[in-house]
Amino acid sequence: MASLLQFEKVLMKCSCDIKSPIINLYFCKHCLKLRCGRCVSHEVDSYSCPNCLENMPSAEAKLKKNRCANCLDCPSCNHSLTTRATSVALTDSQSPDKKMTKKVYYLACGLCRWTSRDIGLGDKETASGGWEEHDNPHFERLNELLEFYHQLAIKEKNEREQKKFNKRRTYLRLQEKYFSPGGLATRRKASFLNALSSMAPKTDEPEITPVKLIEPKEEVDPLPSKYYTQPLVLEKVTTLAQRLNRPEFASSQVEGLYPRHKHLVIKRSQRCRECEHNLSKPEYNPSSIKFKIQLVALHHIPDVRIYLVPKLYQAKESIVTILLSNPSQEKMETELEAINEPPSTGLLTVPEGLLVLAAKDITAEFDEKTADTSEFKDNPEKKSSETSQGHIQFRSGHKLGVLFKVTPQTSDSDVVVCFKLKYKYHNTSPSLRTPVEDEEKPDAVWLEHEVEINLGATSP
Amino acid sequence: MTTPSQRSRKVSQVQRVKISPGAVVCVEAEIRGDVTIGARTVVHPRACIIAEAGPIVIGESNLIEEQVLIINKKPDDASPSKDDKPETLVIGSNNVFEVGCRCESLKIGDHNVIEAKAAIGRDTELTRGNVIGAFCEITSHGALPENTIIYGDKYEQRRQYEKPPDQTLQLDFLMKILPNYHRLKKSTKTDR
Amino acid sequence: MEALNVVVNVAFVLEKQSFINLRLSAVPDSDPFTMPLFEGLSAGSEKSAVILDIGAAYSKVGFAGEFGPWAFVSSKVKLSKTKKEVFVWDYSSEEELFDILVEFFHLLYFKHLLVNPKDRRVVFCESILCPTQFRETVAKVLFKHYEVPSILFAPSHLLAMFTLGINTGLVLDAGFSETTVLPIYEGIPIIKGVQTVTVAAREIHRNLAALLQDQAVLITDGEEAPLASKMSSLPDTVIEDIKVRTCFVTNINRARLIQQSILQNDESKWPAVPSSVEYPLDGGSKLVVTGKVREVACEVLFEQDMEEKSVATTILDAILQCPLDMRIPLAQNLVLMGGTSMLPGFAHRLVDELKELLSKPQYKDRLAISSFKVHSPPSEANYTAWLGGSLFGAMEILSYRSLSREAYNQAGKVPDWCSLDDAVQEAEVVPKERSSMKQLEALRKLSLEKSSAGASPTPK
Amino acid sequence: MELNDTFYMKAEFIETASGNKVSKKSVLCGSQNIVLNGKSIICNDCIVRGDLANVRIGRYCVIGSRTVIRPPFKKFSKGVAFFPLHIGDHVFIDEDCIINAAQIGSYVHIGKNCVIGRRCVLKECCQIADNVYLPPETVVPPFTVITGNPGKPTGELPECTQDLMIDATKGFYQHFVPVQEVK
Repeated sequence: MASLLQFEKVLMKCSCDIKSPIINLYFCKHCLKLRCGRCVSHEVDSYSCPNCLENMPSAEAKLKKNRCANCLDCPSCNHSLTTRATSVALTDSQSPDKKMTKKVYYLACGLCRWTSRDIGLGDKETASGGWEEHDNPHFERLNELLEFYHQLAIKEKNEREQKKFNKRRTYLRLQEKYFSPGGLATRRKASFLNALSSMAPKTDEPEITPVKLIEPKEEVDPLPSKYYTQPLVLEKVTTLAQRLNRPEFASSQVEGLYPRHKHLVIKRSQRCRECEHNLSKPEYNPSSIKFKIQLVALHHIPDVRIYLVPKLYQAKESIVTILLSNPSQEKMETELEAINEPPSTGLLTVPEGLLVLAAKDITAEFDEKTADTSEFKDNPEKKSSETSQGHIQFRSGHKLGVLFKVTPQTSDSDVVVCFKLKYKYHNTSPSLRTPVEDEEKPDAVWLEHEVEINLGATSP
Repeated sequence: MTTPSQRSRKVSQVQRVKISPGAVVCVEAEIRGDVTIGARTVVHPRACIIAEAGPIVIGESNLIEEQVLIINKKPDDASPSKDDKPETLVIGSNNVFEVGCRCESLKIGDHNVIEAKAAIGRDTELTRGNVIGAFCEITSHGALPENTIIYGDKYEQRRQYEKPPDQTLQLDFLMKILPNYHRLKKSTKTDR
Repeated sequence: MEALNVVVNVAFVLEKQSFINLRLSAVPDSDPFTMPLFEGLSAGSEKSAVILDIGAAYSKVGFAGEFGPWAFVSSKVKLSKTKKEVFVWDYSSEEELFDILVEFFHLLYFKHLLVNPKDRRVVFCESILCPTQFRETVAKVLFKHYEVPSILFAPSHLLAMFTLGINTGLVLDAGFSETTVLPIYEGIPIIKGVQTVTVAAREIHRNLAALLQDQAVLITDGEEAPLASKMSSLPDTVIEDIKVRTCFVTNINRARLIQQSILQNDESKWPAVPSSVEYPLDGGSKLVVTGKVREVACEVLFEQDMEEKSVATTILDAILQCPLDMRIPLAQNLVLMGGTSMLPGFAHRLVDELKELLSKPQYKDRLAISSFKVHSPPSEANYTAWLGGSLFGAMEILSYRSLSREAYNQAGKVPDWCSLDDAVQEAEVVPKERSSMKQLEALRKLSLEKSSAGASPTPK
Repeated sequence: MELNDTFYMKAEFIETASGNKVSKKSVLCGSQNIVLNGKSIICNDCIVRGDLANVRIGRYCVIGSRTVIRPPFKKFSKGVAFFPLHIGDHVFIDEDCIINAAQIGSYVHIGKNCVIGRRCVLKECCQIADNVYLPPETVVPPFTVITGNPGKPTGELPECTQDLMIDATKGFYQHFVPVQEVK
């Protein structure tokens, strides 16, 4: 929906000097600074399957290789597979006349219409399937290697422990290392002896079982003659994407494609890098759109939107209406200050003096009336709007339309204007602050952010 | 039910819609020209069947959903010679035309599925068990091999091992409920 | 006895790598001084390391101790700033690379690996000719932005040896942008022997695109026309798909006949042409990929360029650079890796080419080799290096070999095994190797220049 | 950007007591089975198939021109059924879409010319870009952006999506103003 409201037109500068739309910013209540996705640290909060929306604990997620235990993906097009039930006629071997039907299940893809029957996988009797899993074709060999390196590592670790122990007392080892006359050769011999030493009774080092060597081959299989003689059926050859889906079982033929369990997704929480407080922490439930902690900027700092832009002409002053809205339930004092330097491409004059935004009335959200400006005309804010007379276009609830004078100084690029948005921020949730902070910080502080507005191209 | 051979003997000027008994055609469907609709075929409201350049013959047990356009269209470069001998658009049986698809193909076999917003060109022939995925526009000339599936914006193709399942149950259901909500076009008496 | 020997040798690989302070041990023996005791002890319960192999075209990511990568993804990322998708290696400045890597690693960690970067060590598989700027930026992003505890920069050729349990071999890596050969003897890379040609997948793609543009026929709505008259170029993804699904490396006899046929402009000499394929581009047009194109597209690998270099000559040239007594063991231990080496018929053709080259004057008298033997690693060739990283990363000694964040923050840069300013490293490097390191540095520059001379500036 | 006014011919729309605005040019089949919870807008030439099964559309929804809302069909081993289709509150469906979903949560934005396949489930706060085909039985988790054909998750929505959708759909309703036909 960001596209409908065109948030990318108004950018705000965060603490790492990157400009982002307000919807992508967080406001750290503790540091009182704006943070963007780059200046927060992201953390994995919870795992879930994007298809069945079931949670999975992190240990289990790792065990299952980040994949859902139940949902499967189509090996052909990666869409989620669905289990289809069908009944097959069974002929009883004892009484062939008696017909029986049995309910069986198979997997089918709603996009490319792949089915588990295509690759000759037998139908299952239960809906949950229990579809065969494949082990890496080199499973045993790889385990051997892993075991072997494990032993070597243990050995080296022990040696290091030993050395460290020695070093603490004397620097003998260093001497040995740097000043041994044989250098390389001696060391090699030493390690050779070391490895053999497992046979010597004096050593307490664990025995290393050697990994068996698989001899390299002199004869390499030639290309099968079918490549030269047989016609190629394109639909039967797998695409690279299909192969890379399961790199360990890369099959060049579609018959060799097997379904794969659905990859999990995560919910992330965001943390302020400076004060390490959470800026956003989602609820555990994968379907929930609620947050335990949510310090998005939109809820805390005044929102700036373009309301009305007339046709802009180069070097001609135009009046642009900008909408400021107050997200908080207390009235908010704001002040604007134009920044007429690059990347700004237009001369900007902003309303001077204090602009007071009325408090956001959440009950008004349910009010049937579309606009109730009259109600706020009588507000004390009226006084302040008088001070900046002529700059206020209208007032509607917590929103305030102000007039900017813009003189575009470009004809070939978009007109961009920059200003500083200053506002008095009230910390509305004192519980967040420690007593110490309470003493140090007043209830309300003036904050400022740089804002950049893209008003679009000039007319010729 | 009229067969293509009978059809060609007819004079094309006589424009009338023939609906076989057992077909369910909603009044809100737009049907123009010489169109024959076979038994057990269901035509949803707001479907469009237009026999402009020649007759259209639709077989049995087809499902034609709303916003579908089946058109026997004059080729853009229609030469006078073609007008002399109007070609018939023939659709077999058990085909599914999903919402918003467009079919100009002159020959559709049986058990094909044309998914939502897909389009088939005049010179493309669907044989049997073809599935044209949503948004796919097929205009290549000639027949698609049986059980060919085309899907996605890259027009990926694959060959299925069996034809897509029949929609018999859905047709039964629709034939039962559509008359409750819609006025239907009357079937023509088969007096031949 | 043979088996035992291997143990000794492999044990020695480990020793030697730390000894010459190759990148497998970015922080060398200085560790025992700084490393607290508990770190070594807790290694067993430590979370398995993340293994990253960022290729020019595809990246392989997963965890230590796993037998295959968990994700095999295109090395590109959509930048949030420009909304454009860019290849990781397509950068023009360090700042740009930093931004690309921040977003790319975010994708890898939070979409594919689903773990917190802070929690896990990293094994980064890199080409031996990886530009220093790239490695420095990777370290900066991982340490500064993602705060990983440690990184081990591991040369991919050496890692391939780990998958086989051998320590002498000639490793050929045919990837996307270049083919690199590195002889490794008794665990020591013979830097002098590094050979590289910028002939790999990208060159095949270029050749295939040119062949198709030149010869292919496009059938649009029933009408045939030369492709060139309809489209100025085919998308890269289509070219790649055509290569993967239809092309193959023909055998040497047919290749010779084809060469003659082209040279003498005599069609009749061409061997029986394989079948052609109609490749659908969309719903309306099909591209006819002729048997000739299918067969000759990959020939660029074995055609000698201006400097009489091809994929095959790199192997022989590499061997030539090595001392006499190493040559036979190297030739008897060929290891082929990289996606390009998975082309059907590649290995067979390579060995035939090597045998034929042996009879050529420039090698005949200088190489006393009569046969070659090829290893088959327990993996598909496109993730062999990653698998080596996984096996290495699973060892408890990973922490000793890795560059820790503290060390990085102190030094402010990655200690290069080529830079000799570090006192400890200086003491450890065998003087003899120094000249070869300079050579490597020169080679790196050369390879950079070469690849930048190509169309796309992706130096890997 | 604050939304601009969208004008409609007063004669072309019916406004119900609960504030729904339904175009007379749209086709609501089986209207007794269609529930609009209020302040929803159904534009010209929409087709809502209440004859097949119940359709429930929440508050502040917008159904763009020529969009088809069609309860999904499901085959069982014994018999068949069309499933009811539920659409939450503050859902914006752009023009020329075909909605075959089983459920669309609140605060969902579906772009122009999309096909949402049979029995898809769109959770709250997700977005479908323009020209997307979502294959049958796809589940779209919250805060996901789907693009392409076939639709794949390619992005994430900000945490404040709920606020934005409320803002946008309410804004749209407020700015959806009638004009009298000029005679």
